[in-house]
Amino acid sequence: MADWLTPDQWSAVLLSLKVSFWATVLSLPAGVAVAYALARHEFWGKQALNGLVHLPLILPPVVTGYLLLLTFGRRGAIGGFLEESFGLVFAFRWTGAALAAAVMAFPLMVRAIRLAIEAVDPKLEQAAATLGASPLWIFATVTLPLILPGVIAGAILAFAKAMGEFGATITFVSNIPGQTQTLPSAVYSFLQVPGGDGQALQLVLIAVAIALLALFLSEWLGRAVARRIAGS
Amino acid sequence: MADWLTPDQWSAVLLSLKVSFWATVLSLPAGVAVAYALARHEFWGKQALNGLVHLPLILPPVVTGYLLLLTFGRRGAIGGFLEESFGLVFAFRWTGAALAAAVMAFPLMVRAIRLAIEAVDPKLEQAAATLGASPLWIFATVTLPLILPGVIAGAILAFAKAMGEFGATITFVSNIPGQTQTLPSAVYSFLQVPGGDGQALQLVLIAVAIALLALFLSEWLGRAVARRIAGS
Amino acid sequence: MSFSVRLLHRFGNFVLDVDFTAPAGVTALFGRSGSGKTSVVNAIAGLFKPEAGQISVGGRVLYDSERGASIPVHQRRLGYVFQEGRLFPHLSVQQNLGYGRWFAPGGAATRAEFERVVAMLGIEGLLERRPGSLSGGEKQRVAIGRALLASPQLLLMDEPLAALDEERKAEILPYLERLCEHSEIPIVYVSHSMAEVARLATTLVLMEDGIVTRSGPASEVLSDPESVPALGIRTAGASLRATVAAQEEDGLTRLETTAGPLFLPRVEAPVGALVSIRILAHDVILSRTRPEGLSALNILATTVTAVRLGDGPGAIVQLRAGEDLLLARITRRSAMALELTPGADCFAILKTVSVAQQNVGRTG
Amino acid sequence: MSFSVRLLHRFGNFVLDVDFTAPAGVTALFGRSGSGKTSVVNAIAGLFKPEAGQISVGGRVLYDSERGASIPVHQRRLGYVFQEGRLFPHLSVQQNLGYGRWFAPGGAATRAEFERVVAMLGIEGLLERRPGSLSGGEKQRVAIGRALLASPQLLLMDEPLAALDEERKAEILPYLERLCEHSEIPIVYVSHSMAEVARLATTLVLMEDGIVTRSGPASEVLSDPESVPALGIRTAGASLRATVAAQEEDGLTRLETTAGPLFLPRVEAPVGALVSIRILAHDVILSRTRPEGLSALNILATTVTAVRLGDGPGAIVQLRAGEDLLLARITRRSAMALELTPGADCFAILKTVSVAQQNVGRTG
Amino acid sequence: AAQADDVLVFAAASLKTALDQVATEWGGRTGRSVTVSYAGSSSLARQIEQGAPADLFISASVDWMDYLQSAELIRPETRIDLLGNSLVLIAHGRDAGRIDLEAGADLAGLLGDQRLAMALVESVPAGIYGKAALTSLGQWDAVKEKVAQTDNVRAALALVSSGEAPFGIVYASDAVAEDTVSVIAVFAQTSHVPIIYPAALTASSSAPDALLFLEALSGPAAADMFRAQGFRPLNGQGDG
Ligand SMILES: Nc1ncnc2c1ncn2[C@@H]1O[C@H](COP(=O)(O)OP(=O)(O)OP(=O)(O)O)[C@@H](O)[C@H]1O
Ligand SMILES: Nc1ncnc2c1ncn2[C@@H]1O[C@H](COP(=O)(O)OP(=O)(O)OP(=O)(O)O)[C@@H](O)[C@H]1O
Ligand SMILES: [Mg+2]
Ligand SMILES: [Mg+2]
Repeated sequence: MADWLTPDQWSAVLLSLKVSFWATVLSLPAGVAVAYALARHEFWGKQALNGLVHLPLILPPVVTGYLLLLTFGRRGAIGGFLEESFGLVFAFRWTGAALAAAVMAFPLMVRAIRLAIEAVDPKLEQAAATLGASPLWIFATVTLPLILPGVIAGAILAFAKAMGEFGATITFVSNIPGQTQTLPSAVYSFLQVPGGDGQALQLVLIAVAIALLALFLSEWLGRAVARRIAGS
Repeated sequence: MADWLTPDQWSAVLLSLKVSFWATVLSLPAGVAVAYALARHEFWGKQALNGLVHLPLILPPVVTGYLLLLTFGRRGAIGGFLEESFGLVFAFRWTGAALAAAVMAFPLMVRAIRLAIEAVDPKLEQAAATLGASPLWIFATVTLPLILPGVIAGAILAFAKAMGEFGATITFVSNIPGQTQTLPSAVYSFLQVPGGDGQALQLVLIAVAIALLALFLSEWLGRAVARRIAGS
Repeated sequence: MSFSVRLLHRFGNFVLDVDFTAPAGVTALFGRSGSGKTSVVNAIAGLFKPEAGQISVGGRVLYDSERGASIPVHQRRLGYVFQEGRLFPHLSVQQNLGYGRWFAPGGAATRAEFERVVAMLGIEGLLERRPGSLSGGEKQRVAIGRALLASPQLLLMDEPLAALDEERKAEILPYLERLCEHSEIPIVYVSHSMAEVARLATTLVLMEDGIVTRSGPASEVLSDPESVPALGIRTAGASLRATVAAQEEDGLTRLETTAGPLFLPRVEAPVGALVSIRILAHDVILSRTRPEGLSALNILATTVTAVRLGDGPGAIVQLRAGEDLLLARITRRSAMALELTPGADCFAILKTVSVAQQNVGRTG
Repeated sequence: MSFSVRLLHRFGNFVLDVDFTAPAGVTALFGRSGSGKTSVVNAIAGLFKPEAGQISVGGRVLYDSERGASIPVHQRRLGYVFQEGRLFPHLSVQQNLGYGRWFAPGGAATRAEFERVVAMLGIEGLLERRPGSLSGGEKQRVAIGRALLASPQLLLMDEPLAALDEERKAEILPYLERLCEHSEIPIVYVSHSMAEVARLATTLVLMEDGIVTRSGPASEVLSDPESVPALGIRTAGASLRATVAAQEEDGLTRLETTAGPLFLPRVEAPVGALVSIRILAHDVILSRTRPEGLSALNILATTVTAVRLGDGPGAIVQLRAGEDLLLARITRRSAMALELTPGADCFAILKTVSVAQQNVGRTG
Repeated sequence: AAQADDVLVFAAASLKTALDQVATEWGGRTGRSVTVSYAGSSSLARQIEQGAPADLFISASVDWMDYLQSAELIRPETRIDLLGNSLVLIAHGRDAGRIDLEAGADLAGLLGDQRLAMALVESVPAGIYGKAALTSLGQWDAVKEKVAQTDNVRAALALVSSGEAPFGIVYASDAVAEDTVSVIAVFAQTSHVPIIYPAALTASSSAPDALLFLEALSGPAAADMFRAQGFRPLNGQGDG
């Protein structure tokens, strides 16, 4: 592989994988929590939360990236706080790319998980409660296993989206080869110069291959889980 | 409203609404069909179809737009055929913007609907079959009503995505005011020049307001349908 | 319309190996929990395709694994009352009831039929409701109505009355019975209640562990002392055929059997009608001499034809009562004391009230 | 531990208005389909919060609408057998059975208990399976096991045996009975089977259309001729208390009642044990003179205490048999012919085999 | 809104403010109307390649115009170098002082561990010019590890104006209207290949007014408007 990719391209591939992986994994708990809250609870500000979650889907990516820059940049309210308190820096780091990817993918993840939660029969959760399980336990032992196919679907959707995310990422953390240059950024670069199509195509194919692999894996996993539940 | 928006901005808002509406409405039947096929059938090429559906999510939007340009453009294989046979032109028309939006939103729509279909108990469909309903009737009278909340969720997700779609659209049909300049394209134009931020912000707020309105409408609709099903 | 089922299928380590034929009428499947009854019904419905087998109803082949023939479920014209309801949650009770009607070619249930079924099931007040908020028994009643109103060519009922109270059962059973009489359609009926089975069944199929242990005309299987263990001693009994002779003033009905007159609480049938009366073995008392001054009004002269001593303290005595057979379940001690051996004459004492309404069925 | 339930709630045009108290033991809810039984059980479980009401068990207030108090469901320490299974589809049978164990503070069921319950329910072969492929009755048995093994402080059983065959019921009932005897925990039991109710219940609550029409000690309610219409005539009957006197060689058990000896098929209880025997009204034959030479072994000398003539051809006669009461259901015609009026002496004839195993329960 | 015989201009997005003014003015004067589609030069060039109905193409990069020309998609005889631009080094804040790059000011040192915001240095014109300029000044090797590249100049400007990056390299035209940044150095025109916005009629152009508008673009009125936005009108020297 390394033969027909330049080191920069190669590192873009690896970085994209890293960014997408962490973006997915770290946002998954939040995604499940938000989906659960939206599916099963009524609370003050619910619709506001719902709107906020969907915002990255609605806004042009550039705008999302810009808003991220304003809030999570070094001078941003949250970014500054995080840097001072935890030494956590997003600006111009791969962590920022992961944050941008996670934010962009979040609505997709939440939607998928939420639909799965809404499909769980509350009667089963009630049955667990009568047997002594507290709400948290019920979630862990009944709801979560039952929504697993939905969670997997949501996670893979998010991963795929993260692999393709470009606008918000480059706006927020720019394109620093080896640090924040993800696959789509590299593709974009190639497309900007006449004759770069070939190399762009190469990278696109790699991105597609990776995402499809993840997709098929998730299909397979989802079906395995569903079969386990169906009980044959 | 017309007061504080220039005619071009105003027409971008209307165009975006039109494009998103038709993109959603026209792709919905296909979305339901594909979701049903993926959820309930095993067929040759299923995984290929699944991959194809997800492609727009995985690819950087610019690449999707470019691919659309290559296939549905006037010189493209399909575009040329459609123009000759049906006089249907996508390139540089609002129809093309709708196509781009539909393609980009399709994976989200299909995922949502598919999850809903997978949550329908096949035993109910069996019951309908024993009562004499053919597969098509079963779908229309049992499956479809039961997945309606999922279909609504999928449609609105697609609509929101269509309202925010930018990369593929501008690459495929350019950014011609009054014809293909959607809200996000207009936002992009303003962001490219000094001093355009204010106007961009204005447009972004309009986009957000419209998408949130649709979102809340769908929440409300989805809940009304779910309540009807729960039977209280 | 006759009926034949042959199937072989393996689920894990459970093997379903079933073969029976039945004439027109009600075929009852009887067997313990997990013996494969629902699987047989599902195979008939087409919801489960056995590895090997053939199913035909009235000459119409529904399924034939060898010829690869399988009529699609929706073309089998069924009314299936599932063991677990399966009402459509998004439709009102009324719409659930009417669902099959859309697809019934020509012979859709009429308005009057609809109202009769609804009244019989006592679900008039539920029509606008959705299944979600119905009680267990209400759901089951709606499911019965839905199947009945689909104008089926084949009725499959998997424990349709299990969740219902005795009174409700007593209201629904006569309806089912009339249905069995008047309609030509075959009915497959699964139940754990021998009373229901004995009352409705033309043919009885006993199942155990996936295998048919006995099948044949219900009256034969039921009055055979050898099938008592399979049926359960509490439910053993035989049927007497009788003609309605008179409706008496105090609410009793006088019937004539070939062994003599019989008084039962009001039998809703016109004078002259033929009925079949199921008499449980444990409801029969035997005496070598004709007893006097008992509250029991029915005393039939009979002859012992067979005695089967069980493992426990009981014995089953088969008696000839006129042209029919009766079963009596008594203690071994009494059998000894009364010297009941084949050929012995004795009197069978039946309490009038022992024959429940649900054990009287019309025939012919 | 005593038990009190008071609740008022409106569902559409159905009003649930229930008020009863019960001492320790089994409280049976009996009533027609849709009378509100499941709703009461759900309220006790905390799955449904009535608009107004108070529920307390052994002094512990589970719910009080006035004080706004409601113990969360998972802290009520329940074992609830739902009317519709509700097994966890993603867990194996074994894991379903063990689910409550994770949460039982301290007193989790032991390995031996687990095995005993599994054997009693006949589900040893199913432990590795998932609920999806179980038969209806198998599901219900697993659900019973799951509730029993949760070490509950309060057991709620909503028609637990409805989908089971008679033999399986006969295996499970004695277990439930022992449970009722040995445990201090209150049990709320919903059933359409009077045999089950009569055998298990300490307290009987009769419901109709959301309202409690009668409640009180089971023996009292059951032997009251006035409650016969509510119970259904087929299920009316009373209980005799008896002491096991001897286990005889031919498999019969001799019992002593205050009205004389009684022979029953083997009662599994040691000599000297106190048992209660439910005798169905329609299983009793009356005679003014002591009959001779009958296959029926049990003849008790009794005195008529009350006669209730129904609307139909039947009559219910209440009899004093020693210190207990008996009910007999005979025809009005016989009641006239035998001149049965309060104070009259007569003999009650019971068939030994008429008393099913399930109608013999141990007491004290 | 656009009509079928309107002049449809495909123009690099950075021209929007000035070009909109020119088009409005020309339209008002002549009663004809011009519609402009703004996007990245690469997108526009590819669209023209795929048969876009554009009459006039104004590119931000000579390369894409050359590309179309070699594919015979523009009319070479109408090609002109419409505008020039200059490249500036900007710093965050209103009144940052000036530095002299020619005299060897150490940009890398000024950056410390912070970033220099530029457009993509291999592919976006502003980035390519910037890299060339820094290379010719001998500073590229020192700063190249510190460059944060964006997909367009405006994003680089945003990084500086928000303070995420202390310095950035953008076009003079971009720095004009932004008051949160200040120009601290102007790169000599000789330090990079000339920054040129070429314009030409497309081969498929059918609108009769297109040529008139192209002429107007190089007229004096337009020149003033372009100049006001920081561009350098080049008086239309075609390079054939
Ligand atoms: N939301 C509702 N609207 C109207 N009626 C309701 C609603 N929920 C429950 N009911 C009615 O309340 C009554 C009591 O229901 P419940 O489930 O308690 O009955 P049940 O005694 O358990 O009956 P079964 O023996 O059939 O299970 C039923 O008639 C039911 O239709
Ligand atoms: N996939 C499977 N693997 C193993 N055993 C299975 C499978 N599916 C069904 N069975 C077994 O087949 C047997 C027959 O099931 P069926 O539902 O036909 O029983 P049934 O006679 O209807 O019982 P019930 O009276 O309890 O409803 C059961 O023991 C069940 O456990
Ligand atoms: Mg079954
Ligand atoms: Mg109930």
